[in-house]
Amino acid sequence: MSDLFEEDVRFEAASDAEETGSALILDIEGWEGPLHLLLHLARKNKVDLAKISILALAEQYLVFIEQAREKRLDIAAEYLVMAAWLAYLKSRLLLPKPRPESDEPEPEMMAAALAFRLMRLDAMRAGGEALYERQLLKRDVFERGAPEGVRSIRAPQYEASLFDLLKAYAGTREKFAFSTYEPEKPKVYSLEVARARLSLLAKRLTGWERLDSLLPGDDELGPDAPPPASLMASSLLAALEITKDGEAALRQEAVYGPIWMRGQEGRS
Amino acid sequence: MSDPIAEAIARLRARQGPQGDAAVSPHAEPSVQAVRMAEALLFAAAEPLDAETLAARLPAGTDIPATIARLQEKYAEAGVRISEVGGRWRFETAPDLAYLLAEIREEPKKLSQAALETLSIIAYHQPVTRAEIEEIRGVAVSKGTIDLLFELKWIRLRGRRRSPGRPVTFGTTDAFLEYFGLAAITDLPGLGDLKAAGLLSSRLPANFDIPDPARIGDDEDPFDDEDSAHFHLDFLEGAEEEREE
Amino acid sequence: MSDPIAEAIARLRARQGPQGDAAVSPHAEPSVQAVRMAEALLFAAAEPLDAETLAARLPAGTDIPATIARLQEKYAEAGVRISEVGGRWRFETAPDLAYLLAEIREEPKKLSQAALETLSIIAYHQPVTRAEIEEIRGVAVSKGTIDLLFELKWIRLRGRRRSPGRPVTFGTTDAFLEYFGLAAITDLPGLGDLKAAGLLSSRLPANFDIPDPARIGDDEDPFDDEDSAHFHLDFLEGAEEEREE
Repeated sequence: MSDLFEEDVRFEAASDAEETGSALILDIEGWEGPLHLLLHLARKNKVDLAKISILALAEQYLVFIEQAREKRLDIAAEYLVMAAWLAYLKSRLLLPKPRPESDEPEPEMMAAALAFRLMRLDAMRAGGEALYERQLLKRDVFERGAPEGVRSIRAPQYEASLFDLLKAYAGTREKFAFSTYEPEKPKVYSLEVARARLSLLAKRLTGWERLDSLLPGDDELGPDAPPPASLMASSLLAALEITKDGEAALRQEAVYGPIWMRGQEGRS
Repeated sequence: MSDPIAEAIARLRARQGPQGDAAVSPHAEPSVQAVRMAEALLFAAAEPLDAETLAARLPAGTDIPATIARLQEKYAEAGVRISEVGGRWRFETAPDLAYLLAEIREEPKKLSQAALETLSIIAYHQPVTRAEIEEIRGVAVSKGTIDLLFELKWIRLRGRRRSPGRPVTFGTTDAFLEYFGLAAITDLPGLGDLKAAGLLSSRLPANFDIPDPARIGDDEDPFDDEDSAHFHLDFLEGAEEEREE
Repeated sequence: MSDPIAEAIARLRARQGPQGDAAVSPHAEPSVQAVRMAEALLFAAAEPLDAETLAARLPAGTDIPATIARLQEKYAEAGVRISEVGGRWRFETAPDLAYLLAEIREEPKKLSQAALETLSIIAYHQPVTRAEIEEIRGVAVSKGTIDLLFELKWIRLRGRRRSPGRPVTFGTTDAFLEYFGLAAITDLPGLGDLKAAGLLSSRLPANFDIPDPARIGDDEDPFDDEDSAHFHLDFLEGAEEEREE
């Protein structure tokens, strides 16, 4: 077949993996996105995120992605976008100071913004963890086991939140939407049916007959009759097939002219 | 309910207990910590606790009756007290304060699924007629459901549809907005929001839509307040008829 | 775990309250009976009680904060204590005795990293839109995450941002405060520090006027500012269309 090339690639990849089996194992799925991967890399450096060198971080990220690509790991597009952006940022940062006139923001600014985003994500993570350090209900502190039922005077009388309401609405509408939505099946005269029918007809044909006069009529097809175009197309294809198999003969005298069919046995 | 004399005797007995048994029992006076522990256990327990249960949790060798007696003493003048029921102990409200609780014991009720569905359809599709609600839900709307929503003051009559039979239309009230924490009816999440929140499948048919609750029904004659009062009666009659159709 | 300094300050504040207000407020020192009544109510309560509820049940003119402060003092060393959650008060067991209650102790289901981050972002940045959560995390929020937080009743829909597209906003609930033992949302750990560091803006600070890598759709050159603005509009229009479908 023609996909030899692809097989080749797979083969190479397999042998690569064998040879470099002990190499760094890359688990790109371990991070939720490029920002999480960057944060992980920054963390590994054990430096203050506020003072981190974005240049060094960009370098590490690019190396990581490069390694991952060599291993032909599936890398989500967003990781590659970040890689492209970091490569660009890196080149901008490395340019000599007096830069050409440009509308683009200063690379230091872009680096600072990235550092800010990392710090913010890190802070949110820490915030989440700090919540679980608190005295949690039913883990560290417990309410009265047998309360006598006193409630706030403003406590809602019904346990119904906006979320419950939306869930009820979405559920109702969805149930209805799916139960009534049935894509209409295209009505097609199948090739198999046409062929079986024509090959039967061909045996009985004694002379040339116009193909369109041999098409099934409404009485034969019932109320769900496929459109005439489909009848014609399938019948013509079926006629060609049975002709090829020697069951019938076809002829057309002019372009767009009528097509004639005759059974082979009917030839004298 | 409570018998002050029996209580006093119990308290006395509890207090005397350790003294009386002093020769037999090696128990020391209960420690402050043991008393705190018993207090927390009795508080958090869903049912009265017996001496064995307490003994199993408190430091080994703790004198349980003495510990209970300590607690009873501590709470003698408080708003709650430790009472004994069938040889087990529990916290309960001081009997003279029972009246405080009398009127306010109320379990939050769960709104029925039918009521939630009906209410949500009214919120999104208002102004909406009863027949339309039934069409969307695929089942009849019971009078009880509509009545409950009226009683909760979450829905109101908005007007009459300009269509044959001039059916009344429903809408939500300010109380509805307040209860569900919405600043305005237009704050109800739209189709995109519901999909984003995972409430609606993202593979809905293309013609699926959600009405904009902010739209003003221009095919209805709104009630003013006075009409509203008049029509309430009409509505009830009308609704009956509609159902019987 | 517990912050004794914050606690001490809270207690002090509660205690100082009535004194500081003495000139203004006609409230007398809470009577012994009022304190007993508050004690009974809080003990019997099925949920944390607010000042309004207590005021409605206690003798007219009772100084509620002073009453609570009295009770907090009384229970300072006990096996149970009074804590403030979401601006309301409840009795709960002393945290050092949690081990005793091991049997009824629920090991909190560990939230996934994604859910924990999302919860934290909603708590610190509320009201916050989905797009803002995604910007902070650098990845799309999966449906299951928001749904889970809703099911836990820790987040709620707050309303819609008054901005183009009117995206819905999320915030935390009272149940969130009660579960994590927060007196108010302003008691979130480190809130002040994060604020001071400027980390609580969901958008980048104004001086970071830069293209945002997370916003770039395909492999294309970074936007300059103008493109960025266009893209933003495109995005919003897209969102509009989706909603109207």
